[in-house]
Amino acid sequence: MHLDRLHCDACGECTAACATAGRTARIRVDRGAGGGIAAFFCRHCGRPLCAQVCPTASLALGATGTVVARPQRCLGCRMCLVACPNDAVFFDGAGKSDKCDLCFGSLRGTDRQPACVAACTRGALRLVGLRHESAIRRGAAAAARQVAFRR
Amino acid sequence: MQAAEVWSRHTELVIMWGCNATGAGIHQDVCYLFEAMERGARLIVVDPIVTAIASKADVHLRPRPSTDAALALGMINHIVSLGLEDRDFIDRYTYGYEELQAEARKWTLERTEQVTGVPAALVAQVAEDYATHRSMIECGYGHQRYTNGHQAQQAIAALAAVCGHLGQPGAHCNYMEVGAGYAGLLNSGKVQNPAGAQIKKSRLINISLFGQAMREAVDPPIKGVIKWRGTMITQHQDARRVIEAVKKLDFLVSIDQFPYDDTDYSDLVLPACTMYEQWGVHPSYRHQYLQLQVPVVDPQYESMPDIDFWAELGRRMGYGEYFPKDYTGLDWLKELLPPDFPFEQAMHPNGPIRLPERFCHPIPNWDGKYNTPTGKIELHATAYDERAKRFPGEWDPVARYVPSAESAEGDPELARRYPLLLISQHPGTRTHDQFLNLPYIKEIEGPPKAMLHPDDAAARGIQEGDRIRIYNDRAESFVLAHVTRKVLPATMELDSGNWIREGGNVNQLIHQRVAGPRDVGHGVMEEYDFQLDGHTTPFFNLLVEVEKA
Amino acid sequence: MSSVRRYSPQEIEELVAKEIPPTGVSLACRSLPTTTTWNNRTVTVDRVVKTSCSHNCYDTCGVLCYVKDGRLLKVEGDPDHPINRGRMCVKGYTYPQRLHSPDRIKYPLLRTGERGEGKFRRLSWDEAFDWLGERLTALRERWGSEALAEYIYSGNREFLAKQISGRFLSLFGASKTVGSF
Amino acid sequence: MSRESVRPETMLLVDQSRCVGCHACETACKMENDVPPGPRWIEVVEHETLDTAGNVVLTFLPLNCRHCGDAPCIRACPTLALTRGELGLVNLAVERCIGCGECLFACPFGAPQFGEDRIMQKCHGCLERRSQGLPTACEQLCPTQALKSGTPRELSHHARGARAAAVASRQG
Amino acid sequence: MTMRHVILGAGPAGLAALASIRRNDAGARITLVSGEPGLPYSRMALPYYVNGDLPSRHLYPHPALWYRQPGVELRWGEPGEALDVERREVTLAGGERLPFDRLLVATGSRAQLREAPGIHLPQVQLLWTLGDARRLRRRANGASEVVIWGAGMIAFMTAKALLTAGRRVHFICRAEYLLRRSLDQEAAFLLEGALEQAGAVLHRGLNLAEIRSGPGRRCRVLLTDGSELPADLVVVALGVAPNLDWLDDAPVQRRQGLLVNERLETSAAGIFAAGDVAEVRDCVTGESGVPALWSVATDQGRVAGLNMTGATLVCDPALRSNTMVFHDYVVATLGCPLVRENTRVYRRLDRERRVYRCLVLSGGRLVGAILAGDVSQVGFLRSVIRRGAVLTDPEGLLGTPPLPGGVRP
Repeated sequence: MHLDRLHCDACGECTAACATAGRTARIRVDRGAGGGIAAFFCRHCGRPLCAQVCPTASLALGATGTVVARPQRCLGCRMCLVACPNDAVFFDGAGKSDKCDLCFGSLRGTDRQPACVAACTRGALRLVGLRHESAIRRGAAAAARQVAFRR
Repeated sequence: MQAAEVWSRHTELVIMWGCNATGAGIHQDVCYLFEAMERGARLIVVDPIVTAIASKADVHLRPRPSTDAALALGMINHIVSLGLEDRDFIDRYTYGYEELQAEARKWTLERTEQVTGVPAALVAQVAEDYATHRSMIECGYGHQRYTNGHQAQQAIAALAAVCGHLGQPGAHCNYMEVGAGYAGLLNSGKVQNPAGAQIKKSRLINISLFGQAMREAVDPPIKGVIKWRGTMITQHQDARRVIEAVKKLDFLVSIDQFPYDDTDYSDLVLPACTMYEQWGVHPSYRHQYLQLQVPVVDPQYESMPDIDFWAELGRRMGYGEYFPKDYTGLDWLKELLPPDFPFEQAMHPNGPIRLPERFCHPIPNWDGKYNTPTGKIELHATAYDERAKRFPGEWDPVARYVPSAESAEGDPELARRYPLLLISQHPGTRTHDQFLNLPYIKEIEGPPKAMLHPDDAAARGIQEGDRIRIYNDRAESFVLAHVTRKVLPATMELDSGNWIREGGNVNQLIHQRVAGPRDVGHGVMEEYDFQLDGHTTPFFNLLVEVEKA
Repeated sequence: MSSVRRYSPQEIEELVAKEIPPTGVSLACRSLPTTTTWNNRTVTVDRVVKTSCSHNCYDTCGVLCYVKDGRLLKVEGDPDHPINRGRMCVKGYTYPQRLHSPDRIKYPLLRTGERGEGKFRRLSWDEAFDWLGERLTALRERWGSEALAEYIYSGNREFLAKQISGRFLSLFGASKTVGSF
Repeated sequence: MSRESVRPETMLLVDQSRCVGCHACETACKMENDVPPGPRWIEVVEHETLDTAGNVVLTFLPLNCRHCGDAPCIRACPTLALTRGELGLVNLAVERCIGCGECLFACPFGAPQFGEDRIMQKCHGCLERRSQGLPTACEQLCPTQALKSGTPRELSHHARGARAAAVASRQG
Repeated sequence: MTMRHVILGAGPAGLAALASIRRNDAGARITLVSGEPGLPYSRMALPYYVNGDLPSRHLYPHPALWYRQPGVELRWGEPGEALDVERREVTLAGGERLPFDRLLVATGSRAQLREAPGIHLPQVQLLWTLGDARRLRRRANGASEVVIWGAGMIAFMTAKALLTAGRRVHFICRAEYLLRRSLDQEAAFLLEGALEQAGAVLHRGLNLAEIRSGPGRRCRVLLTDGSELPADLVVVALGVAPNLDWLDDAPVQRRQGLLVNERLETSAAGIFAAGDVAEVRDCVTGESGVPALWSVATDQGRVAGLNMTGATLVCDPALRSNTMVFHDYVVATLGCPLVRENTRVYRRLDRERRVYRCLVLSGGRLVGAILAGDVSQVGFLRSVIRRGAVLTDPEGLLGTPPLPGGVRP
């Protein structure tokens, strides 16, 4: 998941969309006093610090590359919250870890976007595959350097 | 071939005709060419498709496919009309110039533009520049891949002759002159027919029509094939009928490195070595340097070097005396190469060496000698007179533009059903079907794609990336569409070499026919004249239709 | 009249003598390296072998093969080769991956399924030669030696092995494949 | 951490007039560094465009990590896995990387690559080769000599030299 | 030749090392030695098992199958007894001698048991091992009065385990307030409020004098001020110390813990240390000490494992961070907030919402933080400390949710 900070104005639509299904919101984007944008959502890291530090292995990297929480194993000790550089772990009413799973359950197999991406008014929030993203950026970099040159 | 080190230092203008140098042979042409261009030489590329090398050219002529002969004749006519031809070179070194002039006179600039699609002003400017500068022509095979391929090449050579750009440093017409391998360096005859063995003359099979020969050869029919160092089904034309013929064989033996189409249909598949696992000698057909091949690593897994396979087979079939058991690759090389050949100079850790001029001179024809019946440049090819009588119109001693058999002009009725002409370029990342299965190459190329002009795509409702079906009477291929202006309208491009089992094979669509004279029957011949009897196969002589799959 | 000056034969001979290296003598002027870099580390290799590439593009590059522990570690162009001057192409550099590919045909295979099904069983080289020997003798008796044909082209365009197969086929009396693509 | 603006000691100059998009640098780099299929430390991007006369022209640009002087990726990395190494090259400490992708979103050239293990990998600038004075793998093995590595001083000297020679020969 | 690795201790550090050795060197032979019998469990989860929040099967981070990897041998219930550095051998309690090429000492801490009259009474116990937890769980359901001797992290965890409805828990707290080594006065006051609401009673500035077995199955705890507390159960929670006494005669440099270099290698080559036994440099103060923290242990375990397979990785200096959670009230500490010389402290206390946020800066850089009630941006602040970034607007950070743009990493 990637947030393009340039276009985002912290309107909070994504947080609202994420909280619709009766669960706690798992994404929060705030505008700091100095105008900077702080984005708290899970980057689904390749080697997640939260999973490394969780005493009961409640947080773990799933086969499909999403970091998934298993509340029944969670102690609520917040070690993951401290470890994660993006404060991307949220806690439900019962203090159990509840984090972004890219709307895993509802979207499996469909090409629909996760709720927050769909709700983003400015298209600043994009769900991207890291490998695919580098190819796109390289294409853009080459295009930007496009010079119709003659010898 | 004039050596690249020579022409790149002296030429002032290079025409790359039908040659995507970035596709094959990137190391020599492209690098020396850039050095020449950075020294001020100008580059003109003649290729219907926009290739990487065309993008570096000063002028890029994009003639309609198969109309190269018309373009060359148009240029000749323009040069002669301005009196820029080299009169005394023509008088001293050519034969039959008047007949050529008569033929060229028909090709006014307007007619040239109407047939080839290249603007008249551009043709005129290129012709004038070519005539008034020290100019090279680098020929590839692009323009030869049609049934009128031999005429196109003859017209281009005539263009060089008319301007006297032959045999001079920086001014020559380079085309495939087969190099030292066939110019006497290797005495293949002695090795293939050892002294003391009574070897009866056997019939000849032309490889361009191997599929047809397998189907139609009689007394005896072809019943056993040993296939190695080449692909019979993937790369042959009209693969479906080749497979029919293969099914009627008693046995088909394949010696290959990887499993693919051919091995699927074989009875016995033997593991082959790559070039780094065995001895070899490979003189180039473009430059004069030779580095003998020595085994670098042991044969991998249970693969056996080809020399050992054939020698062992020879011993098993009772010819032991001609295949001495203890012969190594070096011993065979000593038998194949001339006795005075400096082996240790040309072999690891030394080498490469330059071969003597008698095999391949860096500046051929520098002394004005041409090995033709008249000893001159034959604008009227006397060797073809006899054959011109047997095949009126198809074959003519003087370069002429004859529309390619399977093209809009050549077969209007077929063109109504299959309007698009499909060119199968040599991909830069593969040697036809080799390297296709390597992970690094697969990753660079992605799935097989065919290039389609935006107008043709729009007319058929095809967008970029759609899965499309390319078909004609012979077969169909499924590939992805790449909608681009790199191809001309009514022209398509699909790289050669895609395997049939992986999809996207183009050769299965091509009609099995020999370019040039028709005197090869159905592939079985008694005599074969290297210069006359059909040199290549019209791979681009192909009309297809395409639809969304 | 053409405005382009023409070199006389003597000038051309002098030009060739001046600009083209002498014939018949090794042009190698650098000693073969003993170490190379690999994965951002310097590694010593068992040997570096000078050979050439015999794929069917007309440049026949000079090649330096770096061999370590019996495996082809990497391939570079031969800097002393006047044509490719130390450089090769995208295909040449992938050779270690090709040579050591696990997908290579590892041992002789005999078809068990239908033609085109692609089902085979493993065979030893002796069994393969016996099988081929029987088929060749049977073919010669039933159809005559010209019923055998060789299909070869330029997958590996080197000339040596073709002469030896040519010797066997001419002794056997098989049909001869000629022409080119 | 103060804003870094040290010019890198070494850079890679791409001569677009010589690059013909043959991808040899990709396989050369992959062979040199045993990079599995998937991530491409250097990738040639082909672009179809029209030249001034309206003809279709292809341009090619090999893109790898540029080892920027003021690298946005160094600032973006939450676990300090990217640091300024020798010769001014941007060095990646693989064991610190958690694979979050922030560096990729910060990099305008899309240089960071992610393999099967989802941990970032990228062109390390052939530090070992350059410290021995050797050219980088892609530079040495590029068939058309389109890549040239060196310090900014060397590269501008090289580029100017080539330009001057071309102009001079055209007048000659 | 295949490397023989021996890992002493199956705590967070030991398990992390096993995983990274396996990933980096598939062919290695690894022997995992655990002092306690049975499948390795995570100690931090014990309190949640005691109060019934967590079913026992979730105590184990990895199922038994995970350990049955090729080349891995297990020795559970046999703590290490002696180390012979020259002959590179470890002798276990059962007398077995284990040769090793690389050794990781990750035996963690062990609870301290100070002598006091009556300390050996049946009602008195520790809460450190799974056995303690099972015993405590069995005995706690009948107990209505519990006394906890100690006021540190373990005492807090024990209280969390026992503070259920209808039970009073007494803290004997030598200092003025709970968790004196982690929290400052204000944060501790807020946390104590939450505890007291749930039935905790704090006895400040006192210590345990004696325990006498008292009426029936109960006992009586006498404090230094003479007062007396009836108790069904007494849990000793006086802190921990590195579990290194079995290494007393080994020629390995030690102070509080084993002295290790940046690559977590002790003074004896090939012998590494990680977790609560390793004395490392602190990220903020630079002083050498034993952080004894779960997150530090997992990171050190991972890096030590990689170094044992030949890597030469530098481990991040230990950044102390801890969290105390009681029902829904969360307190988090980062870095070294209690070091107060030449620092500027920014704090904001909101009694009604029981929110307290305190940032400690030194030379414009964040060196410590205590967040109580509202721990938003704690992860971000941790990476700000790690990075040593200059904070231009610390005031803004005290406010809840919005994060000021003032941070310039």
